[in-house]
Amino acid sequence: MIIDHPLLGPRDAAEFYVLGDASLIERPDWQDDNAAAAFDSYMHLRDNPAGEHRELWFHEQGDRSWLVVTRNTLTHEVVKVELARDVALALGRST
Amino acid sequence: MPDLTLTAQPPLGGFSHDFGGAKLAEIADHALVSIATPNGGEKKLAAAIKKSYGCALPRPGQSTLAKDGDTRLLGLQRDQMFAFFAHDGDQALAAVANKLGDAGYYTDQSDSWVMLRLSGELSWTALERICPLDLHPDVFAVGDVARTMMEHIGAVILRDGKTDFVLMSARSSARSFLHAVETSIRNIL
Amino acid sequence: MAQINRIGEGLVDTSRTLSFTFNGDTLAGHPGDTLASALLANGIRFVGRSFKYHRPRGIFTAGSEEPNALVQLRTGAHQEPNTRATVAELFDGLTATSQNHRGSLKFDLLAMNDLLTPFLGAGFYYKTFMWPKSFWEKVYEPLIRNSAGLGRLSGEADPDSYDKGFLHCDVLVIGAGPAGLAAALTAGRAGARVILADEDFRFGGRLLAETHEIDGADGVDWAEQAVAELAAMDNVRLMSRTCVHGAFDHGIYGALERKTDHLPKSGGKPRQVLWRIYSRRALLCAGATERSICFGNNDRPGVMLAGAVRTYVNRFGVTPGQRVAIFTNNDDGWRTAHDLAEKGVEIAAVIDSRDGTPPAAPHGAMVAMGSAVTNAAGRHGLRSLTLTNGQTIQADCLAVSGGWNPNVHLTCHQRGRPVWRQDIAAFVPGGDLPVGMSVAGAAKGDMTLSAALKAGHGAGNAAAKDLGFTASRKAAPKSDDEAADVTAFWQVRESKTRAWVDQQNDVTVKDVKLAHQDGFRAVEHLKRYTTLGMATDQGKTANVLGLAIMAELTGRTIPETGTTVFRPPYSPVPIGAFAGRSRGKDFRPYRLTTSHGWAEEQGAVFVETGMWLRAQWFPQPGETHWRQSVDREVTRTRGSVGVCDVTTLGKIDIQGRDAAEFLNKVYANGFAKLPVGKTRYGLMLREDGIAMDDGTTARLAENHFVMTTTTANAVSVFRHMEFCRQCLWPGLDVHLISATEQWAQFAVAGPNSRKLLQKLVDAEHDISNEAFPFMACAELTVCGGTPARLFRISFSGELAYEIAVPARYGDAMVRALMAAGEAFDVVAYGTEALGVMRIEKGHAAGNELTGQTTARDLGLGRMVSKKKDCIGNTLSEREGLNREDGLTLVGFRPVDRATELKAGAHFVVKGKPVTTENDQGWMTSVAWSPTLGHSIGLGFIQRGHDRMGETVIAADPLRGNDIEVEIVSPHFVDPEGERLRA
Amino acid sequence: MRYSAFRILKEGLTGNRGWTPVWREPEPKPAYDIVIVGGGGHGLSTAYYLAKEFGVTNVAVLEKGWLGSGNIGRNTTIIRSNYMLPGNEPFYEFSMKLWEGLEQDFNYNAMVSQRGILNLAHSDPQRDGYARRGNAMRMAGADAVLLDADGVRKLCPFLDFDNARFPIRAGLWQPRGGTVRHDAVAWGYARGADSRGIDIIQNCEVTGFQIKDGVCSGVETSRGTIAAKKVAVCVAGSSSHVMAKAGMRLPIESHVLQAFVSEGLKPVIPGVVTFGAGHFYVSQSDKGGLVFGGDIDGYNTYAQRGNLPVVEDVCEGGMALMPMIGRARLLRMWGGIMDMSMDGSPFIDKTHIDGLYFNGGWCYGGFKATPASGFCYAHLLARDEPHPTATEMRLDRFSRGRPIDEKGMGAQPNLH
Repeated sequence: MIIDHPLLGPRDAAEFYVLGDASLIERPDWQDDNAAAAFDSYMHLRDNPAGEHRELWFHEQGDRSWLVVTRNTLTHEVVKVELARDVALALGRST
Repeated sequence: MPDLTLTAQPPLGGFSHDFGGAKLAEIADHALVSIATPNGGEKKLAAAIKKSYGCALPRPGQSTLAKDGDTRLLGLQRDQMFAFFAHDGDQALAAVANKLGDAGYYTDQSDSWVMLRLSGELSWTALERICPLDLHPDVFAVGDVARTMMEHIGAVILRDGKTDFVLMSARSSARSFLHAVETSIRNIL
Repeated sequence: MAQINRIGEGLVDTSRTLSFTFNGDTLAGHPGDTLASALLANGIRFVGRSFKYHRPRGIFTAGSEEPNALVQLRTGAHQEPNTRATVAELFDGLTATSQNHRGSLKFDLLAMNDLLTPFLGAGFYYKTFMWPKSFWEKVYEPLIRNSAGLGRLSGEADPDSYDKGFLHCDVLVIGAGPAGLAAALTAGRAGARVILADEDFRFGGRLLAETHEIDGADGVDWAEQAVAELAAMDNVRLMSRTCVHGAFDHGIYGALERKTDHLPKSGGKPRQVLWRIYSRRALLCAGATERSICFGNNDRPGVMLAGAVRTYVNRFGVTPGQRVAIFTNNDDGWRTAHDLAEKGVEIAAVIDSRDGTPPAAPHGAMVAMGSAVTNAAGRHGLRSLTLTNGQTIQADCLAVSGGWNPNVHLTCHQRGRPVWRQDIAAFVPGGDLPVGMSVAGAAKGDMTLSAALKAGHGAGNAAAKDLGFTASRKAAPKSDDEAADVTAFWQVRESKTRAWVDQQNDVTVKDVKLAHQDGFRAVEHLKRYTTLGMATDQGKTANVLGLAIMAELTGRTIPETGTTVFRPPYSPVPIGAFAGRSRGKDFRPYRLTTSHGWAEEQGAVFVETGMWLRAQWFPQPGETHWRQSVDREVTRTRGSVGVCDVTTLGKIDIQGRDAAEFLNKVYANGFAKLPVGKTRYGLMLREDGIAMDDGTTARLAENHFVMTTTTANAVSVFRHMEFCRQCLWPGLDVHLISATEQWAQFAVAGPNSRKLLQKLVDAEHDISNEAFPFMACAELTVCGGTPARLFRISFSGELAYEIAVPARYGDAMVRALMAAGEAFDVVAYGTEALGVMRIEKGHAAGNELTGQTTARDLGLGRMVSKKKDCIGNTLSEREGLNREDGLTLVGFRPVDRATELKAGAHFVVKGKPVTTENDQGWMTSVAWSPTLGHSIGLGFIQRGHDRMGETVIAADPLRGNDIEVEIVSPHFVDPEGERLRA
Repeated sequence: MRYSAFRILKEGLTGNRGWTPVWREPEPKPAYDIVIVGGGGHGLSTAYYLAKEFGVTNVAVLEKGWLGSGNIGRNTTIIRSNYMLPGNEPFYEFSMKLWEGLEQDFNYNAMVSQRGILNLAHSDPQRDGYARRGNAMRMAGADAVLLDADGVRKLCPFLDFDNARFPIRAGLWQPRGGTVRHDAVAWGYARGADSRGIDIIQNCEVTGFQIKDGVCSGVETSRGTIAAKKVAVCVAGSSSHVMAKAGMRLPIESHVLQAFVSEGLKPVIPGVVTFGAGHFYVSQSDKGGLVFGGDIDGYNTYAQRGNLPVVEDVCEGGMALMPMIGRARLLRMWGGIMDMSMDGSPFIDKTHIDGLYFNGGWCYGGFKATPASGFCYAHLLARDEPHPTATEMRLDRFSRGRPIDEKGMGAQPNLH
């Protein structure tokens, strides 16, 4: 597979490490009343869609950036590639 | 008490060999210092670099050559670059820090890498065997730099001349990396 | 033996003669021959045995689809099983032997299987061999396995080398027949970067086998000119002997280039190269494969595909027989008759299953329309044929054509399905091609030469245009439209005897019927039940026949019946080629510490630790057992001072305004308030609350930390911290870079470690206990100005330091340490002694940090701060991870001190049976403690902390010794930690 | 029809005219006591044991494609019970015992071949880990032998002992491990279930569940609605996809595991061998092909195909371990969709929806579990309580903090 890196252009997927669902960016607040349940589903439950899937790829043998790759799990077509840091900031994550 | 002054040793003891059409030689006289951009400090760092090196911040995948014609800034990450310059001794980090002050965060990487220069017309055919990147002269231009993997070894490749490549990999795997590049050359001769 | 069937030049160089052997007989051929053409030239038709019935088999095709003519090529360690004689290039000294017979090829003991046919039908083995139960492994299976397989591996390591590589192009053209050449020409002329690959050793495809004309010239000459023009373009790469075998995601293709297989010796160069070709567009011009017709004994040596017969006659100047008959259901078959007659070969008859007026027949040839062959006679080679009207015809070769199947394989490698075209009675590529791929020529169903040329020409231009190149105006090459009418005809019903569908696997029409009878009617069931299409040719000549016959049986149409899934590789690829250089010591790179050379000089024994090689111990003269060395290293370290290279520990340089806050989040214990100049032990959890890694982190400056990780987790910890930095807390100003390789780091441990270091650390730096207490750290200089970092940390439990210098000084530093240590009888110690001392001290390491244990299990529960947010904090509170009867890490010692503990033993309460129900934990690490003079161990056991002094059984059924052990504190040595503060 | 050597003889002599279909092709009835979703190995064995062990025969197995078209038809046929954790090992040993009597039990030769499985260790910690595992196996009644390097050499002299990057230090040998003809398992169970009156309905895709007030009363299918007192899902790689129709999210990701077979070769490899310093395991089929595989590709996918990096990684492991296979040709590569769970262990459990049951999360270990999975699922369906060997295989084990994590990789499916 080829991941079209937003900064570096097309790179072989073999340079990357795949973590899984991009929802892992949305780490719950440890002080929520239902933090335990929130962390449980955050850590353990997945949509695992047959179709478009947003997932986290780490360019380990490259620029060490975490990417959010939107990829079709039926065809492997890569629809979109974003820098995870930008996605996280857009989600309001900061410190 | 014997004299305990420590003498430096390059990872490959200064390896050099001309295979005919491709020359491979260890680079032992260069330093490498990483420069990280503090969050929100890009402008300040860019200014400092313009001032002291007379060149721009490199974009990831590219490098910029300082006006001294020696120091090359390699754009390896969005918020991190490597300064690659001729240097002898242990003061590489200071050499950069003195120029740029508190505009960036610096880490000496000179000893982290083994550096090889591969030059000659056959460089491309040899690299075909280990480098996954498209190195076609029109695609990977002089000054382009990339981090990738060759024969299971993390590597940095820089094209700094018409038929010149600088190959770097972790110092600890220097021997294996040399073996991989050498084999690639021998296999195509 | 003379080349009795060599009737002309063809495209072989008859001016030079090559000598080769088959089953020991020395034979002659010429450059340009394949092994098959040379065998035929020498009049050899019988070359092998089939898989199941051991039927005599000959040469059936002239390409990689060959099901029958498989041989063992070369000898000794170079022996190569199942090589298709039809693609093996002849070289001087080639040796080949036939396969799959017990006794000689002619007198094969297992040929008797053929007589048992009625009982060995499809899937017979599923219905028997069940009684008595024990007989399967002991009797039946050995019998079956004895007759399993075809060729034989040498059993020796493959002596040849292989290589891999990466290629990039705009347009990959797969197949260099008329369509492929035309496509490459247009794409190349337009300026695109083109790769043209063909599995044959000569470009031209069918043009080499036919007598076509293109643009008024001989087809072969046209191909030569095209190749010459392409070779002159520097944007075109020509790759013959290269089979593109797989279409993978995003335009990546797998290809195998045969570099030295056509030479007597590889000359030290890689035998083959596995290429990954990155293409923006791919044009599949793979042509078509002819198929047979099912009639009685259609597997006899001498029965051959009609197109293959033409190949041998036209390209190789060899006639497969002296008196040849043709059996066809299409016009193409007739070309064979004409080409043979042209070359003066006697045509026994042309039998056409179609009714109506025959096409023009060669002079004097008998013609039978609306007829068919019911049986072929001649056990070791065809002698005669019987027709539906009972007529018998003498012939030593029968050319069969059941029509052509486009080579759609690569179009289906991403689960695309081909579609049926009734007019050519064949499957053609469906709509769902791999992204970037298009198909031209016979592979697409363009069954005439002119159509193929036009399609290739157009496809090349289209691909180039598509990529922004300007197509050249040059017109497409022209040729006449030859006749190519075909009427589907699968089997001769009048045949009384067995008719083969899959020749290699011996699947007959009867077997297909039996599968239908047993209910295995889905095409996948048919394949799996009868093994149709599972031979080395993947059913290239068989599958369509089989499913067509199943369609007839079920009354479904062929498209309704469908095909099985086409999978890579198109042609089999040696496992060695996929492995490339990664074998033996080159399987993975070595990582060596800077003291490696020095350690070699000391005669150290090394051990693999991940990718690293580390000194395990340093044997001294007179030491005969590793334990002696390790005991000495431990005793002298604890007694005076020892030095150990700990460079392999991961080191991460952490800088930024928020570095402290960041560490506070990734570590379970607090780091915000760590003072500059101090080091702290840190425990890292996974988000699920399980212990992930531990190490020490030093604060060199307000915004500058250096973290150490375990050797094993250096990479994953770095990745994890980048995840935290970029994805979880992108607002923090913190920057990471690995410094593992930058510093050569040595542990200096033992009561005299300070004294030793004081000899090396430059005078201006005070490292006295007061100035530089336990857990202190500093950047200083050693040996007269060399920059260094000193950490006062201890893994051994002794007064100890870790000193780091830039890696270039690593070798010098270890020598300096040993020299400066002479006065104290310093000892170099390896990972074994390191391990012994950490067990004596009760430190957890790899065997304890299994990814299954919590901080609580490790006895570090108190370190997990509940006052802050940190990775793993919340989920570590889950009930199951905080059970009353949870595991805790404690020490163990044998009640009988003389006995030796074993890691991996499980703990059971005394008197209880050794079963899963009574399993209370296990021994993680053991060591012989020279300090205590007996074996000690660490382990996890339920409620360990409350059971100090209790005696339990360390059960080890695996090694058959259950021993009594006492639960004790894990800190065997200096539990109060006085030494390390001294 | 009873199969036997005699039967083959008789049919052979009478032109093989007497054979009848191995299973019927029935039309779905409007209602069943139990509807099993998924006609793969686990679904068919569940049906078989429901009928044979628990006397429940008013059962339908719904398969969207052809019978056995799932992972039962595309795995590497290995059986073993060399697990470590108490939540797993008794279950897999139970499965092994069922394998051992299976063929006589369902009168179909699935070629259960106990030629042994050898896991190689290349370091002391790895050997210690195998010792811990081997003892756990023995404590659960399984067989296990810890071999030193010489013991391994005696068993497999063809391995690379002298030039290895990661020398072989030890091996964990389970003599009762081995291989089984995978397709035949599906066919045997189907035949056994069918002959006991269970309807196996092919080309029948479940498109939805009938759920009202937290109770499931049937399924909607491509061939109409079918009512059922209990609906039992076991669809492996499609688990998330199917259970989503019931509004459930699972601790599962779907990944592709590739497998490979070489051209037929005369026998060279005795049993099953697995490399401990890379991703490679291999056995040799009774037809002579080397059947081998390695690690999953690592990215979520429902496409039954993989990519080159893993093909190369597997072959590199193969050459590192047994350099004699260099000239053996890889004939065919394929991929199956694995229901990779968060701890690498499976689920056999009720859901929070009454009447809806779930069996999945088998990762790439589903084949060896086929008999026990079916038996335990049948037990749960018939008795509404878990089988004693499957008490830990619950859906809520993560929230309770009781994962069954053999590898210690944590909640990241592609690491298991």
